[in-house]
Amino acid sequence: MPFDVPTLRKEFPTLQRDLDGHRLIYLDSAASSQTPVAVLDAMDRYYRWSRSNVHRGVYQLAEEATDLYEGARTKLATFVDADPRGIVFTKNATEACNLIAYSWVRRNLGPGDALLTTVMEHHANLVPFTYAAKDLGFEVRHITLTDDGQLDLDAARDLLADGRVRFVAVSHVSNVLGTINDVATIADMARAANPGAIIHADGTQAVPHLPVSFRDLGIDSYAITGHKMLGPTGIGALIARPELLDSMEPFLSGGDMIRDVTLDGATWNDIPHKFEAGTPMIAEAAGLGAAVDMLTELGMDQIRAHERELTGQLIDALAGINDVTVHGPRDLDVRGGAVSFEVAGVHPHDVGAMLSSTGVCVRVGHHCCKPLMKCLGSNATARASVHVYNDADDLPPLVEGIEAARSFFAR
Amino acid sequence: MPFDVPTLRKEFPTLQRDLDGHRLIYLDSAASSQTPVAVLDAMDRYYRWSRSNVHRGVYQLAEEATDLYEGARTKLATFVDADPRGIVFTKNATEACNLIAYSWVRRNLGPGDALLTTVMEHHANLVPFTYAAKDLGFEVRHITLTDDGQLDLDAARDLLADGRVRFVAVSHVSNVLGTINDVATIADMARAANPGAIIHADGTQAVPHLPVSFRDLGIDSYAITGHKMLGPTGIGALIARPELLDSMEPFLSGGDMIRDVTLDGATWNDIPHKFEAGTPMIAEAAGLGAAVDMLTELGMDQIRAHERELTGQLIDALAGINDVTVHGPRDLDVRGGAVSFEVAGVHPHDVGAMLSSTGVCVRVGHHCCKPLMKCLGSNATARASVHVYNDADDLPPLVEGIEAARSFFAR
Amino acid sequence: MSMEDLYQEIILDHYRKPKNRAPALDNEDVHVHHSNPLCGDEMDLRVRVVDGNLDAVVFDGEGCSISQASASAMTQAVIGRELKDGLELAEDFRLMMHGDEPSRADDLLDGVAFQGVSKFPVRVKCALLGWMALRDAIETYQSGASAHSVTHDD
Amino acid sequence: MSMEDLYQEIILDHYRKPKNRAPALDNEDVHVHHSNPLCGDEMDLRVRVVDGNLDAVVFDGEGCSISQASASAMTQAVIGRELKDGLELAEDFRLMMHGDEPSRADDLLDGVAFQGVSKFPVRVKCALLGWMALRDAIETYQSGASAHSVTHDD
Ligand SMILES: Cc1ncc(COP(=O)(O)O)c(C=O)c1O
Ligand SMILES: Cc1ncc(COP(=O)(O)O)c(C=O)c1O
Repeated sequence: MPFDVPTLRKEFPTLQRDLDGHRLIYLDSAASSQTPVAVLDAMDRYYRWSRSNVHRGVYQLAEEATDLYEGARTKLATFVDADPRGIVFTKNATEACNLIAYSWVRRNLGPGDALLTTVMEHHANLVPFTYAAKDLGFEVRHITLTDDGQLDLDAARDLLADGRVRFVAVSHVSNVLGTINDVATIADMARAANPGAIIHADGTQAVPHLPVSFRDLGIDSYAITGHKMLGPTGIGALIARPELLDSMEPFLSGGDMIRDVTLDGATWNDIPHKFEAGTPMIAEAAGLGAAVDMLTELGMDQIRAHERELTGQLIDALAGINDVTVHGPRDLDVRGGAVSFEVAGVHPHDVGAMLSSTGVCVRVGHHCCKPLMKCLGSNATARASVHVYNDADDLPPLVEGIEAARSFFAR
Repeated sequence: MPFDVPTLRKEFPTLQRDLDGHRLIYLDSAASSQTPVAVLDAMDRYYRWSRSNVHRGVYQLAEEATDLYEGARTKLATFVDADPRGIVFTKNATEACNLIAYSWVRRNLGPGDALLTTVMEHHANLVPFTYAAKDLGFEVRHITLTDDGQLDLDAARDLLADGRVRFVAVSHVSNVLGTINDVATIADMARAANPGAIIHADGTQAVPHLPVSFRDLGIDSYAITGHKMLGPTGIGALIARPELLDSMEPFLSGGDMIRDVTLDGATWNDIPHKFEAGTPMIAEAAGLGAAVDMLTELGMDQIRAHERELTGQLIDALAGINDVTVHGPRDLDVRGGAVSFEVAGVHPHDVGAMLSSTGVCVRVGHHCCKPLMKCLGSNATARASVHVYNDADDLPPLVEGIEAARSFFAR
Repeated sequence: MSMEDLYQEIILDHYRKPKNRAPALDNEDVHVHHSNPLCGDEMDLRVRVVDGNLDAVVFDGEGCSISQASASAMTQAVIGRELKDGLELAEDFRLMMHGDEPSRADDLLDGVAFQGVSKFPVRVKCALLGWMALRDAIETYQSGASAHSVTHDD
Repeated sequence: MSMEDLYQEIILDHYRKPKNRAPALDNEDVHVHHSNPLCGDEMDLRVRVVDGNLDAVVFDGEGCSISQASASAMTQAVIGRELKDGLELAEDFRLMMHGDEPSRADDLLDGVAFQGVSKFPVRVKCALLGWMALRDAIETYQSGASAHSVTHDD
């Protein structure tokens, strides 16, 4: 049984807002999700009751704060089916991708090596690696797309064939096309070509919407971000195999990540602490823990089923408008709820502004995926994306707004 | 006129807590300060009213969120007397120190060069540089202490004399000794020896307690952290001369920090955005803005005057107990309100635990300053530190707790 | 955020029937190309100078209604002006976009209709695109060159 | 957090009058040095083995009351035991520190007084220091070596 969206919506304060007489219709969860009261309460409890720093405090507040923080790690580990020692908290998914880029890629790849990524990556899962390539002289290869916006696995096989690919960075779910990539198969292919290859996936758009088992994906590391999964801003995580983390040199250094420090050097703490330098995001971790609780309670299978159905309705509604092109796969089995579209003759900025005037929030632009935009032959698209609090009632205002933009801006 | 502490205390929810019948006496602000209701409200307003991502959104929520975020930057710039284009938000002070270590030190220093720091640095302002030295082979030199816990500027002059010091990392205020270092003079000395030297200071313990003008310090960069200045966890900043930032390559890369991205490379956005990759700490910035407002309203001169007097009383109270040694300068003009002490024959853990049993929160351990501990000939100390919400009423319970620990643990 | 603040009728007229929009210009003295990679706008501006005056100004490009309409209104406001005067008018428009009252409202002609755009920070750069291209074209001409390409920041 | 949970009278007795505390041991077979840089605790443990039994165990070091008292109680509980039995008892103590009921409460002697420490996560490693040193000493002996040095994590 799907959950009751109108009731659920009451848990999200910003959605109660009225914009010039229009109900706020939030279709931009792929950029950032709304935050439920339970998450705000969890952060508030920390600030109002246990406000102090974590680790090594001998007084009660400090022990409570440590329990909140480490408890969130355990919750997240259970949620994504990973080892808690493999959960490194970061400020966002971008930092998580940079962590693996600095601590593994930059310390292992050089001339003669290759890194494989895709043309659909978010800049977060692309630029840290091309930047490293520029400094270190390894080659970057890109998996291209099939006509329906999926990764071309035949092309991937060719790119892997010479065995020089030592690192793979691939998104689990595209924030523009919605495509759900078969990360496990790509990992198998990469290891078949080079058994030592490290596979990193960007799970930012997956974890909020699909049941995810890090163990079952069979990869080495995985980046996620809190603010897209009903959690607060300012927290994300790198999820990794503990053995990989153990073998890596630290990235950020400073307090809390050391075992011993002398004037000239330092020895590192155990994982995951070795990768968490400085005072961590304590309130944010407590908030993320509460977000994970809520997602678990709603049930990731139920969430996926609900969003799958709604995404189908969204695509049908958009595709039914004259002059509207929808990007990404039509097969709902391989796509999540981020739906990019274009209105012929109307610039996405104008579509977005028109929708905004009736309280409909969509994102317009390149969505931090400039190489993908180029593949689509486009400078920018509009994108509507759904989450647990959206339902079919949100679609008519979207369609009406687009129709209005068409007649308003038609030349 | 000093402000009214008992009234002010009501603004801090955790301080209202009662621990087994004892009033909570929080003397650990050097680890993390309490957070006032105004800061929690500012974050709540974002989450409950304008929850969305920043930058480039064409709808109203996104513009509000952007205003909150960029408004916080302006507030912080005014507060520390710096150019807003020189404010880079980070997750904490540790990340800020790593930023300058990766984007400047690691790209500029090598064999034959030297970096000057001090024996009193927090690991955050030391390990990123010794770690870089290990990778890149430059030399690290350390300013030693005078008998009263100040930096030995004669020693500093000698260390600078050969002109090979190209980077200086020094704390503005010590988190263990309380010493206020004369950063401006050290900067002058370093530039006299090598005009191109870059001077970086750790302002983490200064900005919450003293009036600070980044411009007047005459340095190049400065690290601070939100959670010690009445702000939330999960936010800090590197404050830097815009020209220095402009000349530096980015550190973290990904979304929002780029101008253009192709499959093989990227061009960078303008400062400060070039250094802020990914979704930023939006709620946290809003909270930090409110914290800055509160500090400004109380008046940094008043805060300093209040804490100066209270620190004097604290030192006198501690020094009056038998077998207690107080570390750091006695001259209140050159010291802030972090007071480390030791009780002969009683391990700091036992002092801390005993104090905790009557609601008094102090920190015990090495305070992330292992090299300094070694200089003090000690493995660990206890530390009481004050902030705006402390007053003389907090001292008798501290003294009684220490006395109790002495008689309880005396062998 | 009301549509009327942003999309005044004058703006829509310029968007629907742009003035001085053309892919080429006879006897052109300067051609500048401006782009904004972050929103994908592209603008070509061509200028012919006669006796120190902006004799002809044409634009071409791709972008949202605001950027296209603003460029159109710009050409009308500046054609026939001395180069220096064109620069001053561009500065007046720029300040207006940052919230100031325009000091030369009459000279901006339809350009004043864009005052409301200043309330929409994300769109300010759209309205400025044509004007910044003009400024660049004049400065390029003054420096003795004939072509220039600029990538704008967000 | 009550002082009584943590500092039971038995613990304080061991702290004030430690048993088997000595800087040296005649005919020692193994000497291990354990330190915890994060709280500065240092522990030297010396063991003499006779006929496969822990004939003598002495400790010396610096640290808080819990670490010193726990090491003292440990020596009393293990002297005279077979090496394997000593290892098992160390494991029982370790599990107790992580919240389990001790299965050999009687054999732990005064060691059971430390059960309350498990509620104070920061202090658990203090209580464990001596026991971990013992485990290391036995394993070092079994491996044929006579000295070992270990740095513990937080
Ligand atoms: C002097 C000093 N520098 C740097 C830091 C690091 O701050 P954060 O943990 O917020 O990164 C601290 C506090 O822990 C400090 O006291
Ligand atoms: C697919 C994908 N990866 C990575 C990111 C980066 O996440 P963050 O901005 O939280 O670092 C995003 C969102 O912006 C995304 O959609």
